[in-house]
Amino acid sequence: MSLSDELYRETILDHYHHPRNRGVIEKPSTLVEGVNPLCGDELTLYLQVEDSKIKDIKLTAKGCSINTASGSMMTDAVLGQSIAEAQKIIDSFKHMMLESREKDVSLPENMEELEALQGVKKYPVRIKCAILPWNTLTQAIKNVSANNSEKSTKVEMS
Amino acid sequence: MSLSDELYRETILDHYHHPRNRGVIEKPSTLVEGVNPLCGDELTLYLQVEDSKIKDIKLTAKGCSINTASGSMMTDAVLGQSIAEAQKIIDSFKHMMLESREKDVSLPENMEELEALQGVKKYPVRIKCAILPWNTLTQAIKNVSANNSEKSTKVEMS
Amino acid sequence: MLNTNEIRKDFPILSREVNGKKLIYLDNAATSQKPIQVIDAISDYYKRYNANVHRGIHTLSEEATTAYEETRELITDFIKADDSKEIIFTANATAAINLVAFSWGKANIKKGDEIVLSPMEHHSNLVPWQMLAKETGAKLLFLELTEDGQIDMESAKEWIGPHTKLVAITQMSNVFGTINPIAEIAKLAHARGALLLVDGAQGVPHIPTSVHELQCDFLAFSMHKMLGPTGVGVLWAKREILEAMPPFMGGGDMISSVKLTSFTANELPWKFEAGTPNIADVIASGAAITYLNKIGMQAVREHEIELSKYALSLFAETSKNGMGDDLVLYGPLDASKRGGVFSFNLGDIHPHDIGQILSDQGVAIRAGHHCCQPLMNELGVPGTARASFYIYNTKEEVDMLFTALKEAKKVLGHVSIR
Amino acid sequence: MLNTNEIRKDFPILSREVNGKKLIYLDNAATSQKPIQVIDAISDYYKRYNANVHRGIHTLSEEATTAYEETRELITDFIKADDSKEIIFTANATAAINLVAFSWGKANIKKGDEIVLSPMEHHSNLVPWQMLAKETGAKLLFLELTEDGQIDMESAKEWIGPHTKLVAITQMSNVFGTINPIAEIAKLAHARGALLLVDGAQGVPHIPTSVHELQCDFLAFSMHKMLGPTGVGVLWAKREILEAMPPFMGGGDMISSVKLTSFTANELPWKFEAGTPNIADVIASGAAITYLNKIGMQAVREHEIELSKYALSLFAETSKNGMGDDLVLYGPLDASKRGGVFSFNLGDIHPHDIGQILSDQGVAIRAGHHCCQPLMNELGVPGTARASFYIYNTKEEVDMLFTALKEAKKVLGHVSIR
Ligand SMILES: Cc1ncc(COP(=O)(O)O)c(C=O)c1O
Ligand SMILES: Cc1ncc(COP(=O)(O)O)c(C=O)c1O
Repeated sequence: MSLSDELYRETILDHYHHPRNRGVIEKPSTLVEGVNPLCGDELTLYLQVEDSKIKDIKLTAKGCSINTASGSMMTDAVLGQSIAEAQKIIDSFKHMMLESREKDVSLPENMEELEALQGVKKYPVRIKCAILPWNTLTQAIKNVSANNSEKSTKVEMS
Repeated sequence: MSLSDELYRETILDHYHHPRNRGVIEKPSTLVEGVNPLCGDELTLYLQVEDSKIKDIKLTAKGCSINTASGSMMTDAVLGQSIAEAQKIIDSFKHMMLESREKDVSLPENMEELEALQGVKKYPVRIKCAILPWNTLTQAIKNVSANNSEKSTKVEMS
Repeated sequence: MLNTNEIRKDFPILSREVNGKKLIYLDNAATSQKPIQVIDAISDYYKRYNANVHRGIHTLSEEATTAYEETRELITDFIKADDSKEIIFTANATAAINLVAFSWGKANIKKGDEIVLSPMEHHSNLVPWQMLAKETGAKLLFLELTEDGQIDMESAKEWIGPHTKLVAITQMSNVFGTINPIAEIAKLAHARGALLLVDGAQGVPHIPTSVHELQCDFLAFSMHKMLGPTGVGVLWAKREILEAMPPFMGGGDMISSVKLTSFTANELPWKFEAGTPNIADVIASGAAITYLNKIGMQAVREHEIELSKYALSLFAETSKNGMGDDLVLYGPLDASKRGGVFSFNLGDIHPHDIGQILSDQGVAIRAGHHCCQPLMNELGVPGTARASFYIYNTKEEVDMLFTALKEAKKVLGHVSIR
Repeated sequence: MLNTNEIRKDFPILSREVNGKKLIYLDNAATSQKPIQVIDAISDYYKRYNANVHRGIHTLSEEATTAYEETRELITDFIKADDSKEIIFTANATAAINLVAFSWGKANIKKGDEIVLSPMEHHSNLVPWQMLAKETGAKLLFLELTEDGQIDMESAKEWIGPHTKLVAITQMSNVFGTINPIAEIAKLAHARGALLLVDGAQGVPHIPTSVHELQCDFLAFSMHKMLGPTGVGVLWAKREILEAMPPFMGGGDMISSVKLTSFTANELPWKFEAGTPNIADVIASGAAITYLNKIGMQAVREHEIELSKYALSLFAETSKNGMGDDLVLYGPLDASKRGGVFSFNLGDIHPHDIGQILSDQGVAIRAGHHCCQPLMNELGVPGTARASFYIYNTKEEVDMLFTALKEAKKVLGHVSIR
């Protein structure tokens, strides 16, 4: 097929069919749920932070291909990074998706894979699908930074 | 001028400039006010009935040309008639203005002058201006028939 | 079947290409396309006799007023109402229902009263009653549904009771396509002294509709779903009910006389039409009604039954279509009990993904909750994909839908278990 | 002056004849005519990308949504607002004001509170407050007017007091043409902790408008008076005020999530846009704004000052025009203090008769109370005749108005004293 090339690139389909870091962490530093009531996307993010480093990250999710692929790529991108570095990646990604009009934005090195998600920008209604995991991660990092022991923070997109 | 021919015929203008039966009756059988709040037309109708005959009828009015002319023609038409005859004239006139689509409607004899008001039918918003005096007269006849001594019945068009 | 070849010529958009493919428009439950007669009615109005209506003395205003009021007559006849004074123009069906909630509702609903709805109601026939219930202390009750998406009439007999003041039900579901037994429900409501509001947003465009046969008290619908322009809704209600209702919005045109601190409302129907109405679109709505009258609503219904039977047969043969058991269709399987609205899911694939891949093939369907979130919860899905038909759709287009679905399955199927 | 020759070519209706005469359209305060760019934007939408907006995945829906939201951006800039989330689309200016009365009003106005208005308010900025006052027990206060139809600012200082919760004033009078000193009134209102609503139905189409300069809290206007189609009103309000306001109408699109018996409202601006919006006309409203931007609102204003000066000079020379003292003009005589709206009476002749005779000569003016009955009472007249200008009107047309008035006087003048 000639179509959906932009949106359903190899990379995205690969992450959709084989999402990375699926599952749960038994005793995470924090756990955050993210939902988008409008389209029904739901995910739970488990974050394990040690010495300000993302030691482990896991996701369980029920959502569309964009949401699933975006979450999967995100876990790949931030696993092993410092909290500060992860926050930088989040910021660049959201900038790429929400602000920048040009094709070429500067993502941190080795993050080029995330560019695959740029195709989503042509479909405004679906940008939120791509963003949800990242907003959920932002909240998780906030929880950890604030030493927030609350285990069930919730992020809602609208 | 080529225009307004239909609406502003000689007859109408004549009645507008020289309204018949203007004035008041000191001790009328009944007195009815008619108003059309939408365009500000206002009139007071005085009716003197003896032996079921319209002995005298007078109008004071503040309104547009159509309203004035229609009222003036009406007084001419019913003065001296029996109540029953007057009611027939009212009915034929309202039928001509509101129902009939054809040009030639059968008005009672000698009432052909009223046909001049048919031009108004081309202007739906102004039909009410022509009808107001007639609705007021209907109410006056009702008052008299019901031996209604109330002197200030009010008719409101909307 | 209708002569779709001829009909399609009247719809300029149908010759458009999307993503290099011919447009196959199957999102009619969201909004219908418009024939050139309707489009031209709008241009013609603006090019020849645009003016504000009512009380205007000049020629353009007379012409605009006459054309505007003519649509009211056309709609009166279209739904077999007795009196054009019973036809109120609003912004859409939603505004029509809100008008009833704000005006009739606040005047008549008290604490402890019950409003009976169904779980298949569109948010527009649900949220206004939630708001009214919250403000007045009334209770909302919900009828039950059968497995195949019909109203369980036993539950109706049970729930419509002595405290019921209003029953508000959709004529046809925008998810299941179910055509509800309105007249039967009307009898239950009236036996309890309750009124019946019918959400005709899906029904009126597709089924010959008579307010007498429905035996309803209120009927609300939207012209944009029946060949008309966006921006026009209709509320019909029985004259004596409308007469007794207080005005809703205040402003120009809805008054008879105004003093500094008080006003007298205008007579029907203008009492409920505040401010400059959507003149051009009301006039063009008349052109839409005329178009539908020319075809005949019975023929429209028959065409959709044909298409529905065909679609149902294809859904039934899913295995032949290579979809295995993945393809789940919601709603009644009997074409005589439903309109041409088909909601379905394809395995674990998110409806948005189905919608997107179909769109890339030129097939426009809707995906999501269809403004029926409570129903989606009941079905246990985040949403559905939905294809919906109208007078210009053909069996070939239904075929294309299934071809596109196969493609979607190929691209997105076989998701690893999560 | 504007290049009216060029501009007129864009307005198909202006080459129309009425009663065998060239149309001279001077009823712009009621509704403006539309340039071909706006008319074409509507046809183009229906011919190419008609679809329901928001949440639609398919291409047409994406295109329609983008175009619909683009108008919001254009309007944001047009009135110098900060944020397109502050722009709410309604059915007309009347609905925009009612939205404030129903939502903000009911949540914030209590018994004993005062709402300050002027006697020159249009019914649409009067009746909603009468209704709110009646429901809540609030009081309406009315500013005083000077002889020439301006707000007496001394009375404003007096009446806007500690109990004032809202001041609602028109930016420009649709009877007198008076442009009110909104920013001054805003300061008085804000000093008392009251909010200011501006009825911009007449102002926004004719005067360069900035919500920051006006210093208002709410601004309502109608696109049909500014080259746009019928069926689109705009409400602007400060974001924090809108955020705090409860939703008005309930239904599709205005929700974020819905359960059977409760809902969560959507974020701004959709929270206040229930049901399918008037998509085509909102998009065409964007074309109207683009047209006005191309000309420039400053140039529009200057053109109208020119025409107004010319009209004022003709009114001043009534004797030359053969009208003696019969011609009575209302409103300010200084063109810098007024827009191009001229209300007048001609002796005892009823305004409807003036309107009719002018119409027969092709001159379209309005006659009646102009939805300002209390003001007519104050003036002691049943109504007035009203001529109002816009970008395509010329001095020659103003001349024609006076020629036609002479004719009216000839036909209907010399009424015997009654
Ligand atoms: C000053 C003023 N306010 C409000 C309105 C109401 O506008 P609309 O009828 O478009 O709601 C008008 C126009 O009729 C007006 O002139
Ligand atoms: C069943 C039903 N009711 C109500 C509506 C609301 O119609 P509108 O959005 O035109 O107000 C719709 C359409 O979206 C519908 O399908």
